[in-house]
Amino acid sequence: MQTQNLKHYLVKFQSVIALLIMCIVLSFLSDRFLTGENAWNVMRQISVNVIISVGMTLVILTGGIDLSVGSVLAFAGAVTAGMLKFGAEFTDWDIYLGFTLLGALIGGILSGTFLGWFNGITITRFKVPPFVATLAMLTIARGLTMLWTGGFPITGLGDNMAFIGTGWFLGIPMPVWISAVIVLAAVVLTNKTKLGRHIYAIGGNETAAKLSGIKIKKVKLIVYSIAGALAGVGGIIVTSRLDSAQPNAGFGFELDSIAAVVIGGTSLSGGKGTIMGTVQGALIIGILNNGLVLLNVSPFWQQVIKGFVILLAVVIEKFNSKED
Amino acid sequence: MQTQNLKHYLVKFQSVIALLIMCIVLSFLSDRFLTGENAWNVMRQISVNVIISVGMTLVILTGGIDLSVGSVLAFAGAVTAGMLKFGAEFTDWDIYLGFTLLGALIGGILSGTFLGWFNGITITRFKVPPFVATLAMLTIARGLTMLWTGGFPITGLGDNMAFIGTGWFLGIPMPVWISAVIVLAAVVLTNKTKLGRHIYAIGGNETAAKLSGIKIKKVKLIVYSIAGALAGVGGIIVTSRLDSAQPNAGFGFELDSIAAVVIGGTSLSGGKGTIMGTVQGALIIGILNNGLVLLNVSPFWQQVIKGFVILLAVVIEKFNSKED
Amino acid sequence: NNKSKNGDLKKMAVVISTLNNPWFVVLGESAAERAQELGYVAHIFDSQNNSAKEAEHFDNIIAMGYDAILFNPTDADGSVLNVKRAKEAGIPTFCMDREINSRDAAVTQLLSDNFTGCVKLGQYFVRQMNKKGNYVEILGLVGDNNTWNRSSGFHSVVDEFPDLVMVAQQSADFDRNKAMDVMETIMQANPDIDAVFCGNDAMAMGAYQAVLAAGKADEVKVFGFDGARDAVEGIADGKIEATVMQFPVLMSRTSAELADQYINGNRDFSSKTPVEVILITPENVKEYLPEN
Amino acid sequence: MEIKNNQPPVLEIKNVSKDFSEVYALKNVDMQVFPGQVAAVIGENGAGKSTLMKIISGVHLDFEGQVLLNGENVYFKNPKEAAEKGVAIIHQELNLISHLSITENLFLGQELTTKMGLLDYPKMHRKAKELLGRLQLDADPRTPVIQLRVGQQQLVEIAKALLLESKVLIMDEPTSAISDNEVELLFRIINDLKSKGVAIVYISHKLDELFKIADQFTVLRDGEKIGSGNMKETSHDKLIQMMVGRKLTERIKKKSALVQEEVLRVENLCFLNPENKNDYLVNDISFSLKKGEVLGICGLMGAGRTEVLEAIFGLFPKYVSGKIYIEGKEIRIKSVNEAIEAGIGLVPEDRKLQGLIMNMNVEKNTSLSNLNRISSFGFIHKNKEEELSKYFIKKLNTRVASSKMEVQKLSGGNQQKVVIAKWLATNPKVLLLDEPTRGIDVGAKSEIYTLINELASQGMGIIVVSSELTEILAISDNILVLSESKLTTKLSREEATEEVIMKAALAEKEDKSQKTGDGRQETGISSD
Ligand SMILES: Nc1ncnc2c1ncn2[C@@H]1O[C@H](COP(=O)(O)OP(=O)(O)OP(=O)(O)O)[C@@H](O)[C@H]1O
Ligand SMILES: Nc1ncnc2c1ncn2[C@@H]1O[C@H](COP(=O)(O)OP(=O)(O)OP(=O)(O)O)[C@@H](O)[C@H]1O
Ligand SMILES: [Mg+2]
Ligand SMILES: [Mg+2]
Repeated sequence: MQTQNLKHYLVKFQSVIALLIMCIVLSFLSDRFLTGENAWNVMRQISVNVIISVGMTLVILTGGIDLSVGSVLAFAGAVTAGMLKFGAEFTDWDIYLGFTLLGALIGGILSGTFLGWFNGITITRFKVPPFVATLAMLTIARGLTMLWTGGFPITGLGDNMAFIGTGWFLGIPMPVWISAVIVLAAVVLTNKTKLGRHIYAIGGNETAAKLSGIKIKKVKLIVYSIAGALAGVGGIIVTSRLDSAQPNAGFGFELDSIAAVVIGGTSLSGGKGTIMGTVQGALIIGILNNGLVLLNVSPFWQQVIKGFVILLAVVIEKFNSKED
Repeated sequence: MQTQNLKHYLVKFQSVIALLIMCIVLSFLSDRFLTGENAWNVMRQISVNVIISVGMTLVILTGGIDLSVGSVLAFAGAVTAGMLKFGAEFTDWDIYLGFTLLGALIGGILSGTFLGWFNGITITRFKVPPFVATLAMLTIARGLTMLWTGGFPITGLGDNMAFIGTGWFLGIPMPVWISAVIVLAAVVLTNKTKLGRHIYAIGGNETAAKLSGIKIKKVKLIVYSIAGALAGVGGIIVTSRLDSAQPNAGFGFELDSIAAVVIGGTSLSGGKGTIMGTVQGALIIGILNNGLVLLNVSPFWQQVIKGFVILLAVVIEKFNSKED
Repeated sequence: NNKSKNGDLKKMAVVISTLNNPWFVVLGESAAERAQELGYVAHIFDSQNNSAKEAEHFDNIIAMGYDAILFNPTDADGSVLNVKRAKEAGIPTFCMDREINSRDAAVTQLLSDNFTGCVKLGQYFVRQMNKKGNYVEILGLVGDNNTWNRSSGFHSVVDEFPDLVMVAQQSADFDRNKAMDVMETIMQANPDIDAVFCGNDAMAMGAYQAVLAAGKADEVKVFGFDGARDAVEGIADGKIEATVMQFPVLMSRTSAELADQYINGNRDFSSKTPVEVILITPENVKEYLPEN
Repeated sequence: MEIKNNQPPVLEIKNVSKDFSEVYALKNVDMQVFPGQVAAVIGENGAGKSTLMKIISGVHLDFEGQVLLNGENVYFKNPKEAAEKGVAIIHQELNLISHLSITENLFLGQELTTKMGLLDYPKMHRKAKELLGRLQLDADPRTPVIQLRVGQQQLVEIAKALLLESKVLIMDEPTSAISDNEVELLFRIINDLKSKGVAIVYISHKLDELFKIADQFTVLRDGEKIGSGNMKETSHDKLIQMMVGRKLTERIKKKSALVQEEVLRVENLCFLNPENKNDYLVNDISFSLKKGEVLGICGLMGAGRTEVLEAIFGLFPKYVSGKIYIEGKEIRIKSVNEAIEAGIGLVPEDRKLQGLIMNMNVEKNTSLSNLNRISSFGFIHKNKEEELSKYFIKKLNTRVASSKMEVQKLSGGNQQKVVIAKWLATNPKVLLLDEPTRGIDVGAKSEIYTLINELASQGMGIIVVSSELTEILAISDNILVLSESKLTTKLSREEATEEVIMKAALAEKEDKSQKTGDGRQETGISSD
């Protein structure tokens, strides 16, 4: 019973082990690695990936996937910046609406939520496979962003906006606060709420979930909307950090995000995985990126090494959890 | 019985319908669309996607995925070009090896095969999920390409090499010949051979396949190697067409390729789908790209329209096959 | 004196927008090379055309206490905050090739002016075309401001001539392969094209391959931008009509030298240091062939 | 025959029809269910029993006819609504989410929450524990159901329905995966529910069970109601005749054609538990099998019967030790392939998960383990393949529209025949059958028995694992009884009776509980 318990804990914290090994190796290789400053650095750098990966985790837990997060992020960032800077003008009615920062933020998040909801609709109502539906949204949202910005970045958003991405609060960077709150909320959502149970159930066995009276469509719609909303939050942070909404922001983020989720132990077929696993996955990727730069590895070699370390991290995890 | 048969045919050719609708609409919108010349144009343009998507189909049929095709393509192209142009020099032994075109081609394909085989090894022996294994290879192969080329294109490969990508034979462009031969071989492989049957069986139900005595690991290893080899062929064609091996060739090809497979009706969970479906999927994407440029749609709108047409194509297919 | 307080060599960071394009590889490598010649440790950071990635690099560079940054920004606006942060941390930044929209953030900006370069190219284009004909424009990444700087420089001249008709304007993402595909298709829709203007040389080479394959190499004039090696050779061989040479090596070596001067106490820099761009045509191509 | 009853029915079905794209699954079916009584629904595989139940419980929405609950016309839009109105169902297929815990599965869709809207785990665990106690399922409610064996999962499924405290409880083959021990337990629970006035609709292919528990019956054949009445007024044979529309030949006891030639010998077979190095799933088992012998293996749920077969079949070579001889020659089996080459075939326990590629057709499933034989240079001869499957369709009397039909569209019995055909096609010397008649109707069952006899008489050695004692007793020449992964008794057909077997099956268990001082009695064992 005793050894059983120990084993249980080892398995539970398997991905922490991969993480620890990485940290130990890195702190031997670079004395810069284990400094407080660098720690905040890493945390701030991964915060956007963590935020969108939380949404991605929920989506993947239901057995779906969301390839559109990067584009939705760009769109929401552009909407926020546009609203903040130019307001909304309806020339036909001679109406001009200015927005407060809060208004613009809400607008940005809502626009992300809307695109996520649209994903949900195509998936649940029109039965388009999630991969195709969100792949289509990947190009649609990118196109919309280009149309909205005309291909030019929107800049000069003011200090208040900049605070969200670059400010500190109680000694902790704002993006880290935001991602921490979102992670906490998602942990509660997945572990302690009905919706969370239903998400796992749908991913585990959709037929069984349906027969148990779970409203599959509604749950999926909510999940894709959440993913969109969180991509929106990510877009706001990216925009704020750069003081500029870039039309090609978030390019390729979907792969980083899915990588974080999968390295964190969530199964792509759904029903199995945790938010904290995803956070660890994002940490592994973030620390890896940080470490390779700290060690001044040449950019070409970085890619090769990064690939092998990701492989290694997953193999270590597997090895630990083999007994499962 | 009669109506049954009719229905059967309708379902069988469901994705052809989406294709037909697209062609009809386009030929009304542009008188240039339905010309023989443009037809060859489209076929030539999709040939590389068709070739790598054949490999992708096999991988997806086994229930896996291959995100590394684009990078492997770039690597194989660079290897071919490098061998052709510089040969292999072993300064330590004072040996210089020049390569014939054929030698270089074989070298390129073998290098692709090797990377694919490596994917297979990490997946089958180290039990890394295909998504992660090939994601790692995506960065590894890109890094290797950068290292091999130093970040510079290798150009000036000669007319013989150029013939592969730009030549015509019996009135048909060479890349179309090559892709046609590969498609044909793959159709035979999937429909007529033991290996093909085993691929479907593994994707359909891996446990049952194992209990039926199928060597899961071996089959997967072969399939990922084939995918790598075909990415290699694709790399050679791209290189030949441009008379230059670009280190960033094939960037983002994985999504195009998976899109072709999924739009072609192959299920991402494996066991269901056909090579011809994939060809149709690639055609849908290719015709769409071609049509939007022919109509000179603004690049911003192109992305939005492309997304919606892909959605529409899949919805039409679904609608037709509902009766199934 | 190139030693820092604890005796290590001083360090320069070279932040490059992307290493996925040989032009920038040259820019980055020659900057690093020159810095090393001057006795510094130099490291290259690849922003992968991603402003967020670039911001991460700046965080790391600041944390690691570099002494200067030789910077090729991803974006004129999106990169400003990064440079400001470095400035606050006491690290001077020298912009290369691409501009940032701030007069005082960077110590100086060494720029080859995309707009002006394309104005020159446009003027040559008009002359070669005898002020009339159908042409195609192939844009780079539509979300990239270089794309638009080049495009608007070109159009500021060419749009004055009503007989020069742009029959198609499409994007090929600065990619050789995509440019070839796009050009092939455009030629299907428009059989009589006289010229194509491409936002960089990679796309120009791709467009040339398409024109060549269609057997129209003699009819269609191809114009590029960058001064990439194969494009310059292409001009000498009569494949490409003209390109605009930027001098990445000159620009990056100069920026390393200026950074060295700054570290050694010189504070006298103007906010912009223009680096000449030169129109390359068959007349002057000999001087710029790689052999020379 | 009409059902006589003084009470009004709680549930009434009138004129219900249902078609699946032009194929009728039900035609004008009527049925009545009374409070405090068990109504049995019987019929061959594919007769439409499950379909009818799915209509009642709100799974299938488009059908013709009426469903009346307490005399009122009802139309459930989904299973949840049906449950809320008091109609609960235990589906034929297991419908559990494997990675969720027992508690989470039990409360799925009806979770208990605290005032803050968060899940109230302590309360749910408590209720779950209580319920599991009632079913004598000794498992922590926090255990993920994937760690339970099929039988235990079935019990969880039953518990899930009990939780609803419904007025009408539908049980679609609840006993197909559990052994006699648990069946007894279930019956006591059913009796308990009956006394509380709950109406139960009960589907089973095990007719003996029905005579024990049911009050009325309804027989379906090809989607039509053939008859109904009180159980007391009918007999085994009458029911069978109604179901299949013909008289079944009595179960043939095979002529003992035993030769002494040994085909398989197993010595000291051990199977180490991959998760626990101190535990054996199969502990030092030796036996031998003669040509033409049918060897039955029985034991309680979890006794390790499946593992014996899997160990022989080379599924877990890393964890298996011991010697295996085929026709006197020792062979080392390190993979399924080698087992097949050595002449062993395994018809696995779960045909859906382990036996068949559900979206492949009959032909391709049949040939899956035999592709070498029907191909040259790696190319499959399609006509040989078709021939092969047609031969077995005929030989096993498999009911299919064509050999090109996808197996997922076949009824359970016919699916099972396809799995058997796949292994017969490999021409095995030894055939291992794990629960070969699970969820199969009497007609198909007797056909499979006949087939087993026939194969044996042709000289094949056959091992059958089954949870049904009557089945084991009917077909085996010799019987092995396992208990707690050890072999406790070997019996010949003459020696074997249900009492002897049950006693042997419990041997180790009792031994253990005495040793550990755990006084908990294994209850519910009664043999009759
Ligand atoms: N979803 C479906 N689509 C098409 N046909 C179906 C479907 N479900 C059931 N059928 C068909 O309806 C008929 C009745 O099936 P049903 O499952 O009700 O049989 P059953 O009496 O429960 O058989 P068993 O004893 O094997 O469980 C069968 O012919 C079956 O093939
Ligand atoms: N998935 C599993 N996880 C943990 N233990 C298992 C698992 N499967 C089997 N076991 C263990 O193996 C033993 C034998 O199980 P097995 O399923 O072979 O029994 P069986 O006699 O075939 O019963 P059944 O009627 O369920 O098929 C059990 O005691 C159980 O402890
Ligand atoms: Mg049924
Ligand atoms: Mg068993």
